[in-house]
Amino acid sequence: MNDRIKALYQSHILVNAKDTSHQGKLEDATHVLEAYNPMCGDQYTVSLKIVDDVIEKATFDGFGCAISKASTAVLTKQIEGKTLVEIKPFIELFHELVNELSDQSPESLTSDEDLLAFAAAREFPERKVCATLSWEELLLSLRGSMMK
Amino acid sequence: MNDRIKALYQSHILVNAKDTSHQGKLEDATHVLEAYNPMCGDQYTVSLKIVDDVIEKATFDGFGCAISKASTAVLTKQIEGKTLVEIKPFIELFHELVNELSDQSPESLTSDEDLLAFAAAREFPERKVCATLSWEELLLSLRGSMMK
Amino acid sequence: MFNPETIKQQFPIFKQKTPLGQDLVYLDNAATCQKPLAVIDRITDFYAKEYGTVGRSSYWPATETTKNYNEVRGKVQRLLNAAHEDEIVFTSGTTDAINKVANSFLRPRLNAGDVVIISEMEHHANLIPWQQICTEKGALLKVIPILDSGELDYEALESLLTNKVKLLAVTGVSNALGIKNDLLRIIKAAKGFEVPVFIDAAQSVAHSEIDVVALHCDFLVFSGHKIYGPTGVGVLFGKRERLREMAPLSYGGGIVKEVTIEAASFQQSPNKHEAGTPNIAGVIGLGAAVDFINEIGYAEISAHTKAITGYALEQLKAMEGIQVIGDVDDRAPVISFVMEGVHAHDLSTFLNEKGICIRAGHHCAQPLMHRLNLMATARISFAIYNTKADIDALIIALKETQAFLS
Amino acid sequence: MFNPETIKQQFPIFKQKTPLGQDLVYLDNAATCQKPLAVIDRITDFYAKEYGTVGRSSYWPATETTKNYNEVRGKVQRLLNAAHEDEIVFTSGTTDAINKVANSFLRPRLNAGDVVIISEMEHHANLIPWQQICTEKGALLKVIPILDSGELDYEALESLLTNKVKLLAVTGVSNALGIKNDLLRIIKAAKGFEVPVFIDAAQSVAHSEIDVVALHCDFLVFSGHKIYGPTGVGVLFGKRERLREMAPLSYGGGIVKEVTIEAASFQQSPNKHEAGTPNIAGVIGLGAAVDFINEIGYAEISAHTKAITGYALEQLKAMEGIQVIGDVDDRAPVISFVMEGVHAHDLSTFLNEKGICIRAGHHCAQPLMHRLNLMATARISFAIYNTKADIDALIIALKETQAFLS
Ligand SMILES: Cc1ncc(COP(=O)(O)O)c(C=O)c1O
Ligand SMILES: Cc1ncc(COP(=O)(O)O)c(C=O)c1O
Repeated sequence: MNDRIKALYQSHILVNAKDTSHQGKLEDATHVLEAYNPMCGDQYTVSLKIVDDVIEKATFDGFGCAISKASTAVLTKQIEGKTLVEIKPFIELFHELVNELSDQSPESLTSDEDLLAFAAAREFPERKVCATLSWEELLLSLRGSMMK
Repeated sequence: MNDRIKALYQSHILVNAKDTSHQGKLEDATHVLEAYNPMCGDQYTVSLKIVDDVIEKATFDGFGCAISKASTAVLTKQIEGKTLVEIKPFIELFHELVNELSDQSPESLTSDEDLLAFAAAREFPERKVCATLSWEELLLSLRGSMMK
Repeated sequence: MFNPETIKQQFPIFKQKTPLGQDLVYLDNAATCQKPLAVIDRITDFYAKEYGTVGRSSYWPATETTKNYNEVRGKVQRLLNAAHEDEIVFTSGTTDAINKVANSFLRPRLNAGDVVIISEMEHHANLIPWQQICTEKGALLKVIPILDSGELDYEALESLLTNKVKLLAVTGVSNALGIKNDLLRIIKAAKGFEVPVFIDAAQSVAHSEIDVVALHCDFLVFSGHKIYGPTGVGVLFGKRERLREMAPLSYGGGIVKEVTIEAASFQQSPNKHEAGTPNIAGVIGLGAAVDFINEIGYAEISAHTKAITGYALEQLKAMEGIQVIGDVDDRAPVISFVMEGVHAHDLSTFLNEKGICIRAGHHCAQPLMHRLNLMATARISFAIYNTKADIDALIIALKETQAFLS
Repeated sequence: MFNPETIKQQFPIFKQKTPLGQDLVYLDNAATCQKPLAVIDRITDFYAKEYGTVGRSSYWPATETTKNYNEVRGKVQRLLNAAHEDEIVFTSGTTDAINKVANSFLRPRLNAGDVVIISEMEHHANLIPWQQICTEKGALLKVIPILDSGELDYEALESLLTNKVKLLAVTGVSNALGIKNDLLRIIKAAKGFEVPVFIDAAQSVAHSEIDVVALHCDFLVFSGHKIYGPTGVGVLFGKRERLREMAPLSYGGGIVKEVTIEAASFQQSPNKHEAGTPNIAGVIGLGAAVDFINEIGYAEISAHTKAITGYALEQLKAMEGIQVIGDVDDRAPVISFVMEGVHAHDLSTFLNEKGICIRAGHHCAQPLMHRLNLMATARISFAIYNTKADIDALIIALKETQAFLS
């Protein structure tokens, strides 16, 4: 295996893809999102429990490639405890991290290793959509009804 | 003007294209054919008076290029007096005369100069359709109801 | 400085003689244009070095192909000044685009008694698709008539507009006569009745700048092969909301979200409208054609073809027995004429002996020809590589033909 | 003697390394095939030396182009063993051909309560166009189910056939699994009820001889780009009487007899069905692709791809954690498999690092995947230039990926 591909699938991503700590459905979910990529069939259901504009709990269910699974796992882990206002810049940061056209180095954006791992997607623009699948869906929901 | 094109438009064709002797409609026509080339818009009405399977009179009306006009004029002139049985091989001879793939020399097919003039169309396959327009229509009619 | 001779050198076909040993004088550009080396090479390189499919792969060369394919969308967007990249859909040509909009936009929106407006000078491609759906639905196809000059009767248009009109489809330029239509005026009138407007720009894009935002048209279509690009590719511009509300232009792979035997749901435009494997090489070659146009610039292109057209008109009008069809001050680089006593087809055959290519016939505009009482005309049309020398050769050959035939 | 290495040398893309410095191992031939030099050169020569439009001109190069274009019709006729040249219509691809037959043949003949039959293994292109028209008309789309082996349930087909069935559309080969259908059996059953049969031969023509007379099908379609030809061109074979009785596939120039604002009358097929400027370079390139196939011959082609397929199956089945989908003795050169614990998309990204191109996903056959309870598979598919060395490289890379990812 060469370095490029090792970087993409470095242990953080493989570990997160197998991390089941945030898998499942929330009985008391206030919001349920469907993230779906029709091109490849990857599909995740993200359950959120939002109380007073704070995401108290987040879990996911579904299937897809290692990248989309890991990124959904990281998303659900890291948004817990954040307010709705905090989430938008957080998602934008993630998008910047995987954006192959960005002029900002990944390290200047974050020092969180779970997030940094996805910066390798800059080398694989066709997989960016895997990395951002659930993040994008959450952003769309924020723009839509969720913020009201 | 080069020889190729001179041959195509040699005096026989130009003269026949301007020959009005068989132009017009027959008052006592027994059959009226419409020869039409949708690609270029050439259109002739050929009127025939057929009595006892003999073409007693043939005239035409319409417009089109010099080749189609001359060939229609020659057709109407030469079929007068022929029986329906004689016409089919006559039309086939004409087709052979203008067929660029024919292995028979024009001179071996006929010595009639009005007909021979069209052999130059062998050099201009895209104009063959002009030369055979009315002839083809007559052949179709023979195959159809006319022979019965 | 702009020099058509150096431009001509970029088109390989002019490097050789015709089979009869003549220089090629190509004057049928309204039918299709010759291709510059840059376009030919782009296609060759694509097939020889980086060929792959688009849209659904994570391997080279398909990733490279997908990137290049989508870049052309951006190029076309900028060429037409469209507001969004997703307003550009690739089709296989103008005819294809018109048929698809007729099926997918007009058919479900047209009811008995409704009206579709076209003009009397339309190419059959911008007439029959609408006509057939009107017949199917019991709707009326109404026509903006032309004046004797060949120009549209704009006042008549105003009297045709009502709330019953579901579409107005009109060409930017008459392919048969070279008449330019006042699209701004037409579209403004149509918008007064909220009528969607469809522009056939097949004869426009090669020669003049187009701005779909300024025009405010709902749809605009053209073909790659008439703008120095490959065959088998065309463009449909559609306003974002139009493309979103329409059913897919055709159905197949690459456009769906979910499919069961019972039903299918679709992605958003432009994906939604590009079912199946597109003409990838065609789109990539089209990108090279757009680059070619941009490198010269519309200012130069328009000025040059206008100058050639003016020169040709002058020469033709100075000849006896030649009648130019259509009486307008400003025309696109397309001229139709008749030579007294000589049928256009015979003329074309004669000119071919001199290496000169012209078009003869009804130019797929039978209703227009009928209106003008013409059976066939000879048509010459110009592109960026035509020179005054081409016109001089034409005029000499016309005179010779006249002497011989008439 | 047949030698895939010398064949490979005829395909320029294999002369270079991938951007990552690997030899290209192209195993996505069911999506699209690479192009031999003969095809690329033919297209280049066409554009550079003899480019013109087709069908209505009396000047060189258009006369030459028209001749060459129509010669390809004869080549395709012979390739399919069609009875008449006018049974061959050029389209812009398989998807395009299916949509057009759906619009122009099926739509006017389908009434509420009628039935259209397809199979459970169809590509979306041979499903959604029929589905949408069934929905529009209140007709029923019924499905020949598959058995667990992946094969069609031919007995179930027999129970679906009634006098209400207006069309049966089925693929020759499943693009997702490589399963071959017994077309003779299907068509014979359909003919018992006088049901017109439409064959999607997109996955068939590259690898095996087709004889439309022996098959007795009414329609058969395929794409040029999957048989070593250019993008943007496809073929619709239709029985003469079918093509004659159908409305034009689309409307525009070159297909009409007479046109007024009110109505249009049309020429006979094939002209009638080829409105507008076709993909001329595409058709001419397709002719070169047919020549390429004929030069090697179907006997060699079938034998070679069969051997490679057998070898690949053997190697795959010998691996732990690999499950080949579909359990049949004889398959087309297409194999779908899943690797335990590794998603097909990740696998494809890994293999790309080795220069190996495979397809991952649902292969535009969602109902089939659903039936098989699969979300995505990895698919490899072979062409005449693939070698055992390609398979060996694949197997090594699969093992490495497995070690790293699962
Ligand atoms: C069985 C089958 N049908 C139809 C198609 C669609 O072909 P195209 O994309 O060339 O229109 C394909 C190829 O993707 C196929 O494999
Ligand atoms: C005004 C106009 N519309 C439509 C068309 C049809 O274009 P295409 O044949 O490329 O589909 C043409 C060209 O022939 C044209 O000149």
